[in-house]
Amino acid sequence: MNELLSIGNLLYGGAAGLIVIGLFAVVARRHLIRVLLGVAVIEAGVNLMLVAAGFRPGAAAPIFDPQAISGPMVDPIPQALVLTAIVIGVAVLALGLTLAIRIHRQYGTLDTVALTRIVNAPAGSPESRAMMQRGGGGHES
Amino acid sequence: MIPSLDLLLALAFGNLGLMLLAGRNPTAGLLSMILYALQGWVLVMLMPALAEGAASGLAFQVFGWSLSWELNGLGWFFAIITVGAAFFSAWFAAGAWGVQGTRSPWAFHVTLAANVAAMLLLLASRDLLTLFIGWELVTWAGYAMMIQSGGPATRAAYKYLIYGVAGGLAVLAAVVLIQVQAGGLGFAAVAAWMPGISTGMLWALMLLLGVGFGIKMAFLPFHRWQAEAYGESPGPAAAFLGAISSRMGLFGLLILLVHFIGLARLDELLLPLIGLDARILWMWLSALTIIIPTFIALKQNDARMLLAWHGIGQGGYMLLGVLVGSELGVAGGLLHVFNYATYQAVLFLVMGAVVYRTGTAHLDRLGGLITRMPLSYVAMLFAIIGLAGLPPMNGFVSKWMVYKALLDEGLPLLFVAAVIGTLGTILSVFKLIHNVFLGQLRVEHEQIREVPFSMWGPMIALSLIVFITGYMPGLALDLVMVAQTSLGFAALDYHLGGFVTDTGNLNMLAVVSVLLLGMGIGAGIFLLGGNKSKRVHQLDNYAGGHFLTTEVRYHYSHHFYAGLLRLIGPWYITLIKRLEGGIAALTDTLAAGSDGLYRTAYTPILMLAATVLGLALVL
Amino acid sequence: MDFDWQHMLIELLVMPTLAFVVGLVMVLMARRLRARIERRVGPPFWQPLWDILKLYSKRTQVSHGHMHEISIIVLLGGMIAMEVFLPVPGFDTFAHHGDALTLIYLMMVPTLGMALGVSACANPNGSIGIARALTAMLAYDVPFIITVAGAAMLYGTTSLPEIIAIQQQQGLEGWGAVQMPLLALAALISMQAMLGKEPFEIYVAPAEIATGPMTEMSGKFLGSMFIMQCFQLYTVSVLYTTLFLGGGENWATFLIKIFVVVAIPMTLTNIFPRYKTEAVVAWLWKWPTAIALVGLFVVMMR
Amino acid sequence: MNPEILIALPLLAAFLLPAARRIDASVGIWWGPLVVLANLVIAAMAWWKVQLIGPQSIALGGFAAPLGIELRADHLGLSAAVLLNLAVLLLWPRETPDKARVSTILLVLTGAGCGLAMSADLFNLYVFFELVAVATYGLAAANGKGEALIASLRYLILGALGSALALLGIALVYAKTGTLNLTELGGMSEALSGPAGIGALVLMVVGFGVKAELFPLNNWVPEVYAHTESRVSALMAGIISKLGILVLLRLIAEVFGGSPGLEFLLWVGVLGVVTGELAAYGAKDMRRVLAYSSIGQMGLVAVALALGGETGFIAALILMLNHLLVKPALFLIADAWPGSLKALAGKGRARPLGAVLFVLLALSLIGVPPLPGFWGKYLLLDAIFTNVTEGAGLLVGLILAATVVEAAYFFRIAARLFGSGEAAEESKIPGLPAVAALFVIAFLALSVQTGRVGDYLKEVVHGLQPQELRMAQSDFPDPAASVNGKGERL
Repeated sequence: MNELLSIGNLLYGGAAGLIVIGLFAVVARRHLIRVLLGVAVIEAGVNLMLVAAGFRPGAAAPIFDPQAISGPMVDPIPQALVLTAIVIGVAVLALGLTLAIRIHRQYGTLDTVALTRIVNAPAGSPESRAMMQRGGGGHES
Repeated sequence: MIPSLDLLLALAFGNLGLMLLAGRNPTAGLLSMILYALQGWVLVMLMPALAEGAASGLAFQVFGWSLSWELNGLGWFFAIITVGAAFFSAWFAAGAWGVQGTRSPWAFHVTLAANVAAMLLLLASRDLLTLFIGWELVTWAGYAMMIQSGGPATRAAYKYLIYGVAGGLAVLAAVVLIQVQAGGLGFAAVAAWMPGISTGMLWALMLLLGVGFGIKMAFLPFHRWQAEAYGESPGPAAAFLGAISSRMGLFGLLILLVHFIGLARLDELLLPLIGLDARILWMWLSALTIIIPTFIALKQNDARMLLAWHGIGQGGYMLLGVLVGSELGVAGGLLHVFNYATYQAVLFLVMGAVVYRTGTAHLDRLGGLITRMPLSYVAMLFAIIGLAGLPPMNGFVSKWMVYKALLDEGLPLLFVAAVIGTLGTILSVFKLIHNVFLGQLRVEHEQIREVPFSMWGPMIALSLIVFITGYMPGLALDLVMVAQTSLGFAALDYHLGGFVTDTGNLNMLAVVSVLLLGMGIGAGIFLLGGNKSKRVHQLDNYAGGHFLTTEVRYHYSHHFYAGLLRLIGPWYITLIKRLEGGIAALTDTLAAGSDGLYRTAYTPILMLAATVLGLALVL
Repeated sequence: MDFDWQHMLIELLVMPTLAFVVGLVMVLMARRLRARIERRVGPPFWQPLWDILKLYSKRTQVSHGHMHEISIIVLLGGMIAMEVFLPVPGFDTFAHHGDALTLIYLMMVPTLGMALGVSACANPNGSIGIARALTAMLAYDVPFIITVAGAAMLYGTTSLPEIIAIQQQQGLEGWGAVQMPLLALAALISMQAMLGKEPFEIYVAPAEIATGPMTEMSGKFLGSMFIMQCFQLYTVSVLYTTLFLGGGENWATFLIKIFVVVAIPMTLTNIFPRYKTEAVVAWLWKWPTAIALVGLFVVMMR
Repeated sequence: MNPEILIALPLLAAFLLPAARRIDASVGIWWGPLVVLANLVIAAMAWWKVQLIGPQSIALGGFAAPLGIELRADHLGLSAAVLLNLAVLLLWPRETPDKARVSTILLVLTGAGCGLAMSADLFNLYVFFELVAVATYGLAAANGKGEALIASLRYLILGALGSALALLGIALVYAKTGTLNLTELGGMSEALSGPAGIGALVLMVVGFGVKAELFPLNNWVPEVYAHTESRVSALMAGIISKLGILVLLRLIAEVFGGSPGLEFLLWVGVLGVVTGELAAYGAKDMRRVLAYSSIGQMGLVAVALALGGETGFIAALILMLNHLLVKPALFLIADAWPGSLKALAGKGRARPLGAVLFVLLALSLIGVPPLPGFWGKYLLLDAIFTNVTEGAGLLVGLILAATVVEAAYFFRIAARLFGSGEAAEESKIPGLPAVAALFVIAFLALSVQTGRVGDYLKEVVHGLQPQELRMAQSDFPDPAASVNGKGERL
């Protein structure tokens, strides 16, 4: 019982939970902001997983301090990796949200299905034109 | 300059380059004729060197494979026919036809040169890789030739292309399989490796290569592309394609069945359940290839389509003859390649001339042209007798050899099948000449003239070859023997006029002489005996009490063999046609499905599915 | 093969002449037979010849162009060549230069000649007749070819003199008709059609002036057709005799055999009505072909 | 000159650009191309140095390989770097509202791409890959059109999700082995042969496969290519997709050779070929046809990679090289014929040169000898028959059937181009953009010199992981090999 609830397993379980939640949002939601947030949640989960991979029970923080090197240290590499990954994740998320804003300005919707229809419509077809007009109206108001 | 294969290829590719640059020039046709004649000369000069193989200095090194070329007797025989067909086609296109009759003489000359060059490269291959390269070049060059006139030809060529690519890829798969298994691709190495392989492997290779080569030859059941593709090509292009192009498939099949597998091994390959061996299977497929397209030809309403369907049928005789395996049969099959090329070229050229003058090849819209285009008529008459395989033309000799070989080897049913094909041919070629040249001349055709020399010249010259090689088959058999010995068969015993065998002789010198003499006697009786005949106008004719005027369409051409077709009409099987349509429909459906797959709104769902499936698959 | 020029020249001249004469007598016999069955007297002995001479000497000779005339020449030439290549007692030099296959294909040359001539006349009735004739050819040649294949298998050769020699060596038992009765029967039926006799005579249509190949044939053109008929009767009967009745040991037996052979269809012809073209094809592809195929299998089983 | 400059220079330039732009507005126009040109020269020099002295390893920041970050300046990396710089320079986008911003994006792309090409460390690969990805999202939206924005966002979601999965895979590898250096990982293949290792491979294939246009991670491809400028489509289809493959190539060649997880890649590749070609057959406008065809081609590359061995890798490389030269040229030539395929009738007669070259390039994609695409397909089939023990027939059948479909749609287009159309344009201009001409010339050079390029590719493959492949040279088919030596393989 104790082993099952050890901190390592908790971390892994939490990571898996986050990933599943994120996947659900990504796969089942039509709203693009939610999908983007889902991606962010997955990234958080994966990062947690990475950190967990470097975890040693009872080890010290991997700070290079001559006085402190007595016991084992937590593996520092995953933490370095996670830092980078978080930065990248934020950048991607920001870019995605920027795009989402611009799309919403132009079309007035962030519904995946509607947007798919626009992007797959043949050039100059009535459908794409109609969407453009409606989107334009939304922008003015 | 010492003739060598290099010189031949240099001439062929030089011609291609020259036509690319100067194909629009009015003298281009003449120029290419000279170059084809030179190629023919080089080929003749190469003849003594063939026993060891005339190698080319051309060599490439790609990915560890060395590509080089070498001409042997079999390739040489086909090359002679190729260059000859190209020469006469170029002649036909050199004058008025090329200048006025075609959308682009440049396209014709370039594609013809490309075809010849590609075929020579194919025929000079000495390993499977060069063979495949040549094979694909021939396919694409043929495609280029077919599309030049646009319109319905494009659709036909498209169909050809699909078949051709599929066949080419089957060949490719077999080539790679052989390379991986045998470790080498040289013809000799492969032939040495073949006897050791398992039966299943042999079937697989035979199926792949057989399908690949068979498609080019329009072998049953892959026959549906050819007629349209050849028929819709412009006159001389159709003549060239019809005469030789699909024989490249025969060339491949000969290498596969005779050189690689060997007829003896074919006999040992038993089909499961039925107990037939592979050789008999191939022979019956050949026989069906003779019969079915011939009877499809019978119901065609366009002269060129009719001829093209016969072209498919005649291919069956060639393979059938070679598969008999006796000296007579092999020589007959190979001789038929030559003979067929001569008369088929004439027929397409004549129809090219007719189209040039009248603008149509539709068998219901012509008639009576004999008075306006007598030379074309004579050329066609010679050629259809050849195609029908009647004495005194050359088609009779090669067919006789095939029939005789079949009977000698104890295969009377195949013999009967082959003769039925000939009977059908007689019916349909008669329909052709009747509807085009005989009967009533139409008003709109009353003013047309015979085509100029540049067009009737090649027709008449070729039809004389049809007659002379019928009179003296020994002349053509000299060429055939080069190929026959190169294929590993013993040479046939023959003389200038034909053959003396234990079981029956043929002496065309005697047959044709007697026939000519008989006609002399007949002419004596008919022309000298009785009163002199008086020429009447075509409208001065029995009409059951009616007056005939120019408005009356008095030519019986539509639905020519009405009775026969009423009877055999239901026998035309559309199974393969439906199969073809089914495959096309299936592809369309799958294509729409795939397209839809990529248009899914929830993009990540597929990714998730793939990941889960992938993990499930491997863990 | 030695080239005995004199003998060959004689053969070349004598054989067609003989064939013509015999053919004339056969025509006479046919007409007399028919007359007897119809309780008439029938024509006098010289009537067939007189018919031809009369047609040749008509004042109006209508020609429809060069091809019309050339085709008659081709027709006669093909017939003459055919006669030369038939093996008859004493004259088989040329028969050694060809074989059964050559002869079968030579037999198609006059047909083609006639077809060309008729079509050159630009009369649809003639063309219809030719279309029917060629259809009929397709019909009767199928069983016929099977019988030839059977004979070739049985005797192991396609050389006609050889076939005769083999049959005569073995006597009556060696005759093709005895050895392969089914094939002989099938060949007899296709011979009936080959000669254009009832019930297969729709393509000749002798009873209707306005239809059939003869529509525009008059004067010496028609006369030449009559000549051709003589040759045809002779050729077919000789070929049948050669394949199935042991050929001619000498002229006496030879003549008897060929007249008997001709007499069979000439008699049968009077008791049949006429088939339509499709029916001709259907019937010939059904019964004689089936019989011939069975016969061929019997031969192959030996 | 040190290869790390290849990474540093463009990235630095990218960060300096916004500042430099303040000084003079025209900087935004010439700054980017100039830096990439300089980078190209450096890359070429570095490439030449590798030619002379062979591959070398560079430790960044002075730490030795296991701890520090390793860059590997080998044949593959530097060839890719040269080609990337060249392609970026040639295919610099023109239709953009903001030239400076695109310059920044492209500079980031170049620097990150060079880094990706030379990384010898999994995490480094990931970081550079992400940088390339971000640049690509920006590039896809660069023309500012609404559809392009949507396509870009959809691409971004897919890409971000993929990256997360790839990172998960990397985490698995690290948890299993404790290192991320490729050379070290190469020595631990038994540690990675278990389920965790295979799972990691699958996750990384999925993650990196998004960029490599692998099935079914590629539904962004048609929409992005259809709505960006043709140059951007050309750039993405031509070189950026190859960067994704490059990562997989390094992983497979150096770490995961022979792993059962490759079967996943194999079937992903086959399905990509089949669905890509079929979808292209069903597509109704030119851009989508080319995009789907790209999917098919990358599927072929994936199959070749999955088969591995020297033949497989060379097949992958030659197919990539072929596609790299052909597809951009096709996109640029097809620029003249936008919109529906039905409108193409007779258009080829107005631009005969463009149309003829279109056909020629298509022939190479189909794999017609003696064009380079043929050798790629030939080697691919060779690898299949050599390496696949069961189901080789099915595999070959599927690939060849897809090739027939490929020929069918390309020549439907060709037939339309040369067929009769109502209004052939009045001008008889050649219809060949200059840049496309350069690609075509390079393509023709490749066609003529396939033999030499093949030799070089062999060297590239040998440079990947010296220990294993140099010993196993016999994988390469030798025409002179004995008959029985290979008889039992299949």
